[in-house]
Amino acid sequence: MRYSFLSVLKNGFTGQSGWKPAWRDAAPKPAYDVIIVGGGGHGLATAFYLASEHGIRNIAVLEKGHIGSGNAGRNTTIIRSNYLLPGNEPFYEWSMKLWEGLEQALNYNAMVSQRGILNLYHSDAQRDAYARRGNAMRLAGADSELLDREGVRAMYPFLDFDNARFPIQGGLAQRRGGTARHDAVVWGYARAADQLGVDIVQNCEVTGFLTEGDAIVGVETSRGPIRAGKVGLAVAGSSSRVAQQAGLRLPMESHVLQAFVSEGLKPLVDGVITFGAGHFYISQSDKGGLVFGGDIDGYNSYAQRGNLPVVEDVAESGMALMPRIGRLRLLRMWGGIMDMSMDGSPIIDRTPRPGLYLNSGWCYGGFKATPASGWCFAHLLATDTPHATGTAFKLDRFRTGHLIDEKGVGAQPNLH
Amino acid sequence: MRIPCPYCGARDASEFAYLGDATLTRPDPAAPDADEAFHAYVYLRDNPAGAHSEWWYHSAGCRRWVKVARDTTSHAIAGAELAGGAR
Amino acid sequence: MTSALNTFPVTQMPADGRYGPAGTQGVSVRVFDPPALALLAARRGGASALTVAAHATLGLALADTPRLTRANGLATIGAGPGRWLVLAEAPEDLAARLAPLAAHAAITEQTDGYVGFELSGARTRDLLAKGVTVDLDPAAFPPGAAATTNVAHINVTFWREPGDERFGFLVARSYRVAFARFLIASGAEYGIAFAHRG
Amino acid sequence: MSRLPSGGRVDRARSLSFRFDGKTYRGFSGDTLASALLANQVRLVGRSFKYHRPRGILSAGPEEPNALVELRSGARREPNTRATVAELYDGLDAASQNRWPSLALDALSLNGLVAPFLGAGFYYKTFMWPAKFWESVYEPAIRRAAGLGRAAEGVDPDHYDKAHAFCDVLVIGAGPAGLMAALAAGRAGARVILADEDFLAGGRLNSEVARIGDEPSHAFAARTVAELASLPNVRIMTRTSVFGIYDGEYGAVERVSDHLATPAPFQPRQRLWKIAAKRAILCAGATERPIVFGGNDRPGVMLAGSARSYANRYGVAAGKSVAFFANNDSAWTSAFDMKAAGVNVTTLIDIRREVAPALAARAKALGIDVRTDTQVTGTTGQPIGGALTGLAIRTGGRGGRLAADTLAMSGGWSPSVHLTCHHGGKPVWQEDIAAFVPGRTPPGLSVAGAARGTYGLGDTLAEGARQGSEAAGDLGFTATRPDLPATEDTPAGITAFWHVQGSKGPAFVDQQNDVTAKDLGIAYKEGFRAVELMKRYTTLGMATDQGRTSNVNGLAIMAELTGASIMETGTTIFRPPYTPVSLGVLGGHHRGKDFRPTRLTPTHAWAAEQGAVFIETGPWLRAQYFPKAGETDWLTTVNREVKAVRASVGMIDVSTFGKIDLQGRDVGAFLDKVYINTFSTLAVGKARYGVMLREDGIVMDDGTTARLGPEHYVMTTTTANAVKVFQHLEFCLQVLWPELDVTLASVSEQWAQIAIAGPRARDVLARVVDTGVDVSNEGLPFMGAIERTVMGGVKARLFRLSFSGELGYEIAVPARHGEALARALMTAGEEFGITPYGIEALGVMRIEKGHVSGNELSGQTSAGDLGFGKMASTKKDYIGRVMAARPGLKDPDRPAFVGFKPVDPSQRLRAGAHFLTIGAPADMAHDQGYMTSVAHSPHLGHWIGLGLLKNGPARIGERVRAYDPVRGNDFEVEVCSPAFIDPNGERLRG
Ligand SMILES: Cc1cc2nc3c(=O)[nH]c(=O)nc-3n(C[C@H](O)[C@H](O)[C@H](O)COP(=O)(O)OP(=O)(O)OC[C@H]3O[C@@H](n4cnc5c(N)ncnc54)[C@H](O)[C@@H]3O)c2cc1C
Ligand SMILES: NC(=O)c1ccc[n+]([C@@H]2O[C@H](COP(=O)([O-])OP(=O)(O)OC[C@H]3O[C@@H](n4cnc5c(N)ncnc54)[C@H](O)[C@@H]3O)[C@@H](O)[C@H]2O)c1
Ligand SMILES: Cc1cc2nc3c(=O)[nH]c(=O)nc-3n(C[C@H](O)[C@H](O)[C@H](O)COP(=O)(O)O)c2cc1C
Ligand SMILES: [Zn+2]
Repeated sequence: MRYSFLSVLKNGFTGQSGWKPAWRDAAPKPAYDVIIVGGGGHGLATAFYLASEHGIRNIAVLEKGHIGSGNAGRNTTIIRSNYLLPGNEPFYEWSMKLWEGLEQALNYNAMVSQRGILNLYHSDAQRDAYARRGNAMRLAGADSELLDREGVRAMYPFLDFDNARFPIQGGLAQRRGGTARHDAVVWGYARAADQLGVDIVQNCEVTGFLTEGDAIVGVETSRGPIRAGKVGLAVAGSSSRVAQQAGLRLPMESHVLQAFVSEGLKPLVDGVITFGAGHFYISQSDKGGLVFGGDIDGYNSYAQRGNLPVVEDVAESGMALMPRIGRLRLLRMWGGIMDMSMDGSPIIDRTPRPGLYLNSGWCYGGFKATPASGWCFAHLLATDTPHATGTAFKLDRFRTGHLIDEKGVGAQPNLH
Repeated sequence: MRIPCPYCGARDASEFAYLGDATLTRPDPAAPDADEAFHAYVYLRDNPAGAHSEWWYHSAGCRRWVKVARDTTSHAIAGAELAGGAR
Repeated sequence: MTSALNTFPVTQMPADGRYGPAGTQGVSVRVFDPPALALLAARRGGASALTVAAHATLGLALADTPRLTRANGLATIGAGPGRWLVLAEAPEDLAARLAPLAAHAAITEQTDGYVGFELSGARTRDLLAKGVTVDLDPAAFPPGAAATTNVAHINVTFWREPGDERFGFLVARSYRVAFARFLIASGAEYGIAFAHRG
Repeated sequence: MSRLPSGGRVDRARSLSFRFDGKTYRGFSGDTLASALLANQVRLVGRSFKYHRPRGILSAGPEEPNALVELRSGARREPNTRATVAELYDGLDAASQNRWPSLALDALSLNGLVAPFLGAGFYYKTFMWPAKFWESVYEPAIRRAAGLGRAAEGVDPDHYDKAHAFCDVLVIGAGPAGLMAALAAGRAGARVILADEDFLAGGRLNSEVARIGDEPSHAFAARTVAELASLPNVRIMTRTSVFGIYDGEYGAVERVSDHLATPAPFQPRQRLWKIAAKRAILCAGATERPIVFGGNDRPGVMLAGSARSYANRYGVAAGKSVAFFANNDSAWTSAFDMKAAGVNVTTLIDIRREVAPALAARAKALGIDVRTDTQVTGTTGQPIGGALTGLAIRTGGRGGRLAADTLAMSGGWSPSVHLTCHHGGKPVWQEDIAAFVPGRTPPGLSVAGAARGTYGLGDTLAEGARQGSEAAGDLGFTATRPDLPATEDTPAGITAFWHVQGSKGPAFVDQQNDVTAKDLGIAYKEGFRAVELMKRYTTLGMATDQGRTSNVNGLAIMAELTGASIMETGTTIFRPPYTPVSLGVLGGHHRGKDFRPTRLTPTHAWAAEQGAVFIETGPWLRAQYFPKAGETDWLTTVNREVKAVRASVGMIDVSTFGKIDLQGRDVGAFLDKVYINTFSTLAVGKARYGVMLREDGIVMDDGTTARLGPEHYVMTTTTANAVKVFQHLEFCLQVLWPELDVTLASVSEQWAQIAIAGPRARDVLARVVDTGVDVSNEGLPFMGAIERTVMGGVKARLFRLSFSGELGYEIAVPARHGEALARALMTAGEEFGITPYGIEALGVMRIEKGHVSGNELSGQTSAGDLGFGKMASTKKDYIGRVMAARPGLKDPDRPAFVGFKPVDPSQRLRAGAHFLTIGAPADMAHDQGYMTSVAHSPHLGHWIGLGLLKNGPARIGERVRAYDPVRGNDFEVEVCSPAFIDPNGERLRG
């Protein structure tokens, strides 16, 4: 059923009685051409683009819980393409372009909202690093602006310009950055994929792999074995656990990242702001909650919850940056399990097991990648060659030394 | 999270720096397969959901590396010992 | 804002005097330069030999726990396995005095590395609760107990002195003003008196 | 007035004045804002989130979804404050929110008219055409209409604190269960903390009239609190909400002075407690549930137990004529209590066909009209403000009407299981009480009283006492259970019931977020049936009350739709905080300049005297430059400083470098393992520049290390990496090579270190060293390192090193003497015009000299990239060697370190510019590297730069484009050697 002005109007008059399930709650079939494991944004986008761009329709997305129950449903929704390194930047810019056409492509309002992102800098060295990044963005066709202190003040006069421990000197702005409504992205892809015939199978946990020799030919699940021509993993924080079932050890650790939302408020923060002298980033949802986060907790965890030191660190940074939020209240905090790769950049590649493909290593930044990740993973699954913008995301780059280390902290996931 | 430092007693995890998997051993750089072995040592991780042996450095306390047995699903800590034995 | 921190800059030690509401004084702080201070670190495998030698030559009882022990004008504070800070009560050539231990330990001059803070008064523990993540109940942290830890993002080594509510702190010199600010921010509520080398 | 003539725990002798929406009222000490408003017959208090429906006061506690106000004003404005827990103080000023122009007449209440179109999820289906209208038209309108209160207008003026507490037993909640638990553990001698978020301990004992032993419940509470207060091992913390259970600690917020107009001088507003408790007992009570029926959101519709609280605790009648609507016995007791307190209770409507005969008889005796087998199907209200005037009811199939200005409803009670879920525990459905009770609890936590589904008063007291003594007993205390006083039995019969089918008007499930039963129907139809999907699609339970009064009703309604059981349907997750917590308190005093501690160099005061401008470098404040009178821009100053150094002599404090003393037999061998070059062969009295890698082959840090004795080295690290390097070295020693005899000591704080540089540096040095110290070229040759005395007996370490490219020394003295050394050097150098310089000039000179620094040590560069390839020893293993040999790190196409100068010397170079081959398109594929550092070289008279360029060293002399669109620059530069000055080092060795 298409969403249109008319359909909304009609249902208004008929007591909202005409709506149909946004996607079918499919039962698994015995075999598919392609199985995508993981019903987060990436898995669903992959399925959608496999169907819409590559004409493959016999696809299942297997999700152990309900779709969007992983990181897609718990992230701070920031989208941007302000990356630095050549391996990354064109890919994220491609993602940005896909965001820009997403609502029309999906016939779903995912509230992609380009209200801008501003990364603050507090020293000359940081300014130059942002200039380097802003220039790299321009080289990739993205927009970027380097603002001075007054430029920042004009945007956000309520930041602490007068008494800061680390004075704000300026910021790198990407006006096309912003946020998208996280759950709606999941639902929109699911609905659009479903309409192209994709089976979305919830409450179906992959527990092992069907093999023929070295090759992967399907999966064992909590709802029985399912065969497949190809299997693609898009299980984010669970990557190591699932890959381990195929005998693979990944360059990955799972860490917890917390996020926070305040009570609802009248508009205060228009776009996204990131603090450059601590770990803190903030935006305001359309409902009015300030959505913010900071650093990962810094230890391996699958617990989907974090601890107070990071909560305090985030609040300290928030208060240092915008000291008028002291009387606002934190409403809820939660955690997600991050697939922290060893250089902080993702992997979209074949694996040593024929028939098994991997999409992971998104760290705390994969929401913005959702469209392009799905696009590139679909391309790889359909053609067995990497998409042009994702060629650097190789699994063997750690062996060859072609790392994509934006932060320059090396093989230490908790520092990325 | 409070880490039971064998020397200092239980302290908040924020006093420690985390390094991760403590089951890894630095390979012999002279071995013929040193490239492979170092790749595995530096990059590959079991990353288990459950019991995990891991390095924490008590940077704000005794400055000892502490090997902590912790469950990554519950964060429960089963024990901790100092690296390298007593000095 | 009624914060006492507004009364002095982040670049200067607070002036001697009282901070907080009139009429109350819960905590007194005395700031001092350690007369002499060194780090004694046992060499590889030498901890027990060092303990024996320290006892024999200087009468020092080096505890293998974070404790403070005193003998012959010296206090030793366990700072880690095989590591002790040795604090002299009066200025002296500590290096010379510790020299007999050199076979078993690395001795590193630290007299200038730290500034001392002595805290006392009825509300001392209430103040310290605001930064110290260690249980300071006398049952858990009796006189002589010591700890190295972070207080309000500042690394400190501290111990409890005998008698009522008296604690000694060693704070890295570059952090002394920051630590003083923590004390005043946390103690002003109870009234805090501040004095240098009092 | 609706204040009852007597009764309540308010202090009628202390009358307080307060304002709401600009009007002045009076209340009593002990009131909440809500009780005081009710006492003044203010019923319309707020507007709902989506439809801006008029709302009143639903509850008397933290579960309140409707009565949210902006408390205080200006920089102290606190939006979304629940009137039901805001303690009244004299001068309190509150305003309604989410309305315009006024609370009674709100323009956006028109949203209600289009409500049929605004069902759950409507956003997702619309606002897509035309695409660009989203950011410009639709979204701004949605954002303005959404939200609730407004943020404060300025910097929060109050002070906040954080503190740690330790105890044996933490008791959360001071109702009957908590009081008994604390008493049992406290009498046994355990260290007990009893925390309650209320300002009055006692929980429901203050709200319900019951006899405990021979005293009324509230008196029992007061007496027990007094006994607890007298025990030295018990600490009672009222106004303290335990908001979260983390690993090994409980988070709590104490509202130290929120009940005052402003905090007393030096008093914090709130305090964050981090409580490490060996055991905890959760005695958090239970929350009453509304019933879902048409028009159940009118001002005047209230929870029954809350209406009872108003009567008993505050001495306030919730209305003039009060009807009840319930499915359980507790509402009946509430009705009787209220009647006894003097409230006009008219009718008891119960959905049940039969109730306990004793209850019916009691009602009859009190003259209350009883309607069993009856449901409320709709409400009527006043035209303005909407306050309740009457009820539509249905008995069996027959409809009817009743007049009432207040409806006290009860759908049963939900135990406050929140905290038990913070470690992932899932509540379990208990059929007989129609409620979720705690499932697996966090380690060390047990649950007692209503929070566990134990509703009888006697049972509650007993359970609290038992758990208190058990907890103490487990911890080794000898505990006896306190005697249990006799109590009246409280009937708790219930028939599960969620919503009235076929009722008129929107039937609200989540009142704050305006989620109706119909919205749940839409979610069901569209497939959002899993509770978590239902929550996210409808926003049920996502408001400031986190669904305290709505979650169970919501999932029960969904369970009805799907035909699954309530247990199968399950709950959404409770997450911290249990109750919203201010950001101020979580930040404590770490804000403004105290966000992070400031580190001061040993010469800070001296530099300040010299007029230095300081700059934050990590935690340090360092002198950036030293402007002289008349110098108007920093470049003039820096140029002067650089020239002075190169012409004569200058000085700078370099104490911020990390300094590590290494002692032991194996230090040389150890350094060989951590540096790419060799140190074991270094002669005593000499220093060497070293580069260390991470194990992945990338450069970690650089610096000089000197050998002071056969078994004694001192290493310097960069300022930024001091901590990281120390930690790395300890890892190597403790984990990788514990057999090595090496001990480390950080001496960064012990030594003040001042660099002097320039052709006259030796002359200056000669004047501060003590007699007999030979600092001649022979006595202290280039890269020499010796220990001597200066300034008349002050121990010093003298190094002949240079970062600037000039003849240079670094003099380290014990930190206490740092300032004296600075002054002594100034005096000694006066004759040569010694010039203090800051880190800007230092940066200029190192760039002129082509030394790498932080910008080049980016964690992305290999030794080869930075031109250190030849330094790497091939004769030994060292950290990073194997991985540095990977093809990706050996690739000749990697950007490598070179210098740059502008082709047009008037051009200003900028770090961060990218390099492009001339004529190549400006795109990523043609990116050739970037400029890492730039400076204006007074020596050369133009800007110079350092950078990383593909194949750089082979391209010296070539021109490339320096592309810097973010600053509007795009011009040609010439690739050159990074050593702009004295490439052969003659100055150094001079
Ligand atoms: C708190 C937080 C904040 C974040 N903020 C941002 C941000 O602002 N911007 C940004 O770009 N990114 C952000 N991220 C990162 C982003 O959310 C993730 O990188 C991204 O969502 C990961 O891809 P995904 O959506 O496919 O993952 P997920 O949604 O996690 O999808 C993986 C799915 O796999 C399922 N699964 C796992 N194992 C199995 C199995 N064995 N069988 C079947 N199914 C399985 C899981 O249940 C899950 O639904 C944030 C993440 C978190 C946690
Ligand atoms: N008849 C019924 O159906 C019924 C149902 C429920 C309760 N009750 C009655 O309610 C009473 C229950 O006693 P109880 O002791 O279990 O609960 P209580 O409601 O009397 O006390 C709970 C206390 O815990 C505090 N609290 C809750 N969460 C907190 C937190 N996170 N931090 C700090 N404080 C917190 C509350 O402020 C309150 O004072 C009994 O009198 C019982 O008869 C009756
Ligand atoms: C962008 C964003 C906004 C959110 N806004 C709210 C909110 O307004 N109210 C709320 O209760 N939770 C909000 N949440 C948090 C969710 O309730 C939930 O905690 C989160 O998605 C993680 O799921 P979990 O807690 O069920 O594990 C928000 C989450 C995100 C990612
Ligand atoms: Zn320790």
